Amino acid sequence: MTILLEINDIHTYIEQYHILQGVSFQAKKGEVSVLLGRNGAGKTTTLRTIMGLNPASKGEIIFNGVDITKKPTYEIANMKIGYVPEDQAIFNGLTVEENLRVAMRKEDEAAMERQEYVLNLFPDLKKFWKKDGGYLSGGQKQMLAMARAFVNEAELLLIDEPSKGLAPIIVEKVMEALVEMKKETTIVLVEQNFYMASQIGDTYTLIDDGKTIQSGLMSELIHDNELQHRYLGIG
Amino acid sequence: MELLINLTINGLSTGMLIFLLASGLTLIFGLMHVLNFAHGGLFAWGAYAGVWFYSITSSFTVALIGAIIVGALLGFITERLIIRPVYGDVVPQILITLGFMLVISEMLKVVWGPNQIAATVPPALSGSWEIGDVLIIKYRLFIILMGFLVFGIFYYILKRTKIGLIVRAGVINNEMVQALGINIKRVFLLVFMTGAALAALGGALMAPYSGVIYAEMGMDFAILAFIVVVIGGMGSFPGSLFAAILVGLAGSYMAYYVPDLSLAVNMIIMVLVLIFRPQGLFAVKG
Amino acid sequence: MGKINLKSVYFWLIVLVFVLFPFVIDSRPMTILLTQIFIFAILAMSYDILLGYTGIVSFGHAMFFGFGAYATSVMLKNIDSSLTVFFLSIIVGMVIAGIVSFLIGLLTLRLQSHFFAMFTLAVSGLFLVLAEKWRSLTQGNDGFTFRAPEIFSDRINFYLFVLFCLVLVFLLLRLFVNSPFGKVLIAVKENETRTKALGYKTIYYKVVSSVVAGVAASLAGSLYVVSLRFVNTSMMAIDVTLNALLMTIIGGVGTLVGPIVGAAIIELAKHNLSILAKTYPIFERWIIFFGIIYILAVIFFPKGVVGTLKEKWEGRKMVRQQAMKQKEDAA
Amino acid sequence: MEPVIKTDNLTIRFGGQIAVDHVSCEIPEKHFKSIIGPNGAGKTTFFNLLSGELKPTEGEVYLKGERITHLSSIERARKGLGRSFQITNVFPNLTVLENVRLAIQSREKIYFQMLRYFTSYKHLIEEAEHILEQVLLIDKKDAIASQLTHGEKRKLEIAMLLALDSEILLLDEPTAGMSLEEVPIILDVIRNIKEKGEKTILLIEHKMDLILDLSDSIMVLFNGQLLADGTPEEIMRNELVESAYLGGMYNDDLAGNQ
Repeated sequence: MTILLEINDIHTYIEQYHILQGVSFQAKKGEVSVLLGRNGAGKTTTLRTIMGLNPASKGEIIFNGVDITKKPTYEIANMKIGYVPEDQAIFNGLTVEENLRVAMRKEDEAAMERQEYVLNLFPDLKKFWKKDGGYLSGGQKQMLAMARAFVNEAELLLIDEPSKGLAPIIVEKVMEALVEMKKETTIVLVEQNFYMASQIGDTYTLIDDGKTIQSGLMSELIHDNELQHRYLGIG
Repeated sequence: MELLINLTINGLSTGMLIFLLASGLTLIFGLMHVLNFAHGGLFAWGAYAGVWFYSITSSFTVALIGAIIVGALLGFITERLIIRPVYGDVVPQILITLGFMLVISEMLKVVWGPNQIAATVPPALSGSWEIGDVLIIKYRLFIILMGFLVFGIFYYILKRTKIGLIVRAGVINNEMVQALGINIKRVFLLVFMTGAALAALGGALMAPYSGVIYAEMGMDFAILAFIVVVIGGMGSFPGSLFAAILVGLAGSYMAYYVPDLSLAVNMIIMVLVLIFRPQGLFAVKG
Repeated sequence: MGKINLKSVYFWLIVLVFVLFPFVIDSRPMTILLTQIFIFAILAMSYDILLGYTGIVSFGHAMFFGFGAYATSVMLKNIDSSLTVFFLSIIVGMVIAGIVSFLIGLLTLRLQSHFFAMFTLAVSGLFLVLAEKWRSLTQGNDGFTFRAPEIFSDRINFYLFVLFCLVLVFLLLRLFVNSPFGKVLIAVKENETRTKALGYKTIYYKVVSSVVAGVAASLAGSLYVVSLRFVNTSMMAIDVTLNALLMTIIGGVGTLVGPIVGAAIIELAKHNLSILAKTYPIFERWIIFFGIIYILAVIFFPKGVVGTLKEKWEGRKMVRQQAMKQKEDAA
Repeated sequence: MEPVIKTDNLTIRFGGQIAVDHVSCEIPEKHFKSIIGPNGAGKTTFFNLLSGELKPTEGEVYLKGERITHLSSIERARKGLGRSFQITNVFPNLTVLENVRLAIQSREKIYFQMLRYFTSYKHLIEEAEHILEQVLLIDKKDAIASQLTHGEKRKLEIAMLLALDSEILLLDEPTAGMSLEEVPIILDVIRNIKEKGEKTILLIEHKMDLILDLSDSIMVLFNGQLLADGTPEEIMRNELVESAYLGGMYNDDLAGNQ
């Protein structure tokens, strides 16, 4: 399988803090790569660095054979990379419809079909079509954020903790949607919920203290209790 | 009664001029969190450019368009040279835009001389209508119409168009807008130039209204615009219209009924707003 | 402790040099220029209390300068030109400045820093208009002349008095910024939320800082009009604020010596520009040059002369200390 | 005995989302309680409600029986509630010593002294040095805070909290982002404080193993709700906690798939 995204030894500073100190991994086309690690390990910063929101000071990020390390955020997004941030970043004050329209590059017939398809993944959103995004529940916000990243055709989705703070029944819905999205696109997922991560992840990368500890197949990690215990505090 | 109508028209037309200045200020602040202290300078440049274009072409339309172009160009220069180097750095930003304000105001004197310049109302708009006992000065009515027209156009753009949607989204979370593939810097520049052009248009409309223009007029009006932005709520477009009309009307009535208080009235409104609703009357959700 | 003593020896030596200066070099223009520098040094220092020590930007400094200026000139003209009235007028100016800065501070210092800058600009603009409109008292932009107290007719006496004020203000402000209170001000500038979390009511600190700055600026205004024996509304114009800003930034924010150095640099530059302007009229528009220098300074030279020198010096000290420590470790 | 902190149906909503959902708990004096829960469970928000950074939409906070719900964070700090921040929050351009000294100055209620040199308060400086010794930071006392490593900043943060001498310490992930070597040092510092037995301590921490032997009790937050509250042993045995915190409620399925 071809490698879609390749991250080589990236270092990122936020203000004077050296947050990423050497993160490397690869995401193969069509797979779900999960970034694991405890709080503050640098997973969110890794996604933000890929998006160019906290640019890397060292290392390289190759997407589809193009070096995107130094590119501005909007150009990275326009290379068909969708991003769902940890806090969802819904535009409060804009309706659900408007939240999606900000993301849509075109508004022709094909785009509308695409929108319809994405909305079928998240039927709840249709119910709140004209509602202010700020008044959605946590789960609805999460779905809106995912729909917004997916409303344009995406080659890669970066999704940061979609299950965070959600009730189990909603987590289930989010997972169903992710499984559906996975059929079409490559996903890099940050997830603390190990069950969810293990269910849909193909590969994992373990990050601790801003460094990659290990990468491998998810099926191997599921049986490696020692690793789980040491870095994820579970098992 | 006729007095009241005349005072109202006066107040409304001053209010509209302030609105043209304040709306740009508030849009730029809402989107970029930049408070442009040089905005009044752009207003003065618009006034001078308008008078100059009018003097060489004798066409008021050309004068207004010329002023808008000059304003947009100056806005371009301001954003690139002055705002960008200190983007996101509040204190330097405040300091530097005020410095730029003084530089461009002083440049007016270099280009057009240090003395006041007379400005005339174009013939088509001069004179007045008499309706019963009420005397309506045509030019003032024109300013009011222009003000509402500008408000209408911009309200439509903000609410109904894609670029307006992007600007509104950018006000809420400009990082996410970028992550959705939008070059926010270009949007900034566009908004900045638009705000500058609005200020310049305000200046060009102001010139025939007051009859004379002078380099310091920018600062005088900028102060009113700041008051309006505080009252209306930083970043709110309808808020700036409402507050501008409020300030214009209050000034106009007070100047007639209680002239000694006319100066203080804006102050009093602003202080009341700051005490009871410090985020402004039309606060933008952040 | 030895070091601090050495510092104060230098300080008093410099003061002594300036005290003796007019007696050694008998140059009237020079004395007047130095007097101006001292007055603006007081103004710039007062500004630095806000900008450099508390981290807030005020655009209303001209207003406080103006309060002092008008208090003194109106009282000297309308009561009499005795020394007592002069001192009284200084106090009146300070009290007005104190009250106004207190009210403004209480109203706006809770809000974002943009508000304070904008609000002070608006209020000082309104006071400027008031000064222009209240012609019976101020005679507007035309202004009026008045007699200074008799003793100041000798320029050297006035020079010495201003020098005394400068030294006094410097010492008081130095005490102020180095007091526990002043340390909290710096903490506010550094990280206001954290300061609050330590239990400090930061709003009061900011208000006091703005009152101190306003009062000191008013003193500068009182002295300035006596040096000119004339007052008009230009004393309240935004140019005065720009002047204070420029001096503080060029000299170095966050140090008290910086604004004094800045005042010297700017006043000397202005003096020379006005000579140049006689041959090249473009230099009459000196605001353009100062404005550009000021913008460039904010972007490229934010620490100013004194700040940059201090940084270099401290950097060297650090290197020396490290070298010493390494030697110790080796031994 | 009167609990030192009590919350009663403490609730906060942001828009449509309930971040802290009717949490009622009591913390006895000189008790060491840890708060655990998955990301986004509302732990930091709960702290913010205790320290006064946020005001609840519903419910009350009591400090030693006194209702403090309406008090600002400054007033609560003065009443003895001290907190550390998850994101390091020090005065970056002041020296380490000055950072601590400012905290002591606040505790000593030297608020408005403006006409004496700060150096004349010698005992403040001596005490600051003493505290820096406790957190093993004395070597760096003249360093500028921004030059410290991440771990050293966290130590400074704790030093400032100690300097305030608050009766109640709210520690929000004091080991977050620290290198593995630095974690034990911070834990030693916390253990020292605990062993002195003078303070009530609330600790948010992710690393379960680190808190088990330190805590007198542990409370578990999940989706803003208080899921369980008990001794470490009870919590470890609690199945509800295990499934919610560790496996997203689906551990059985997972086992089945294996």
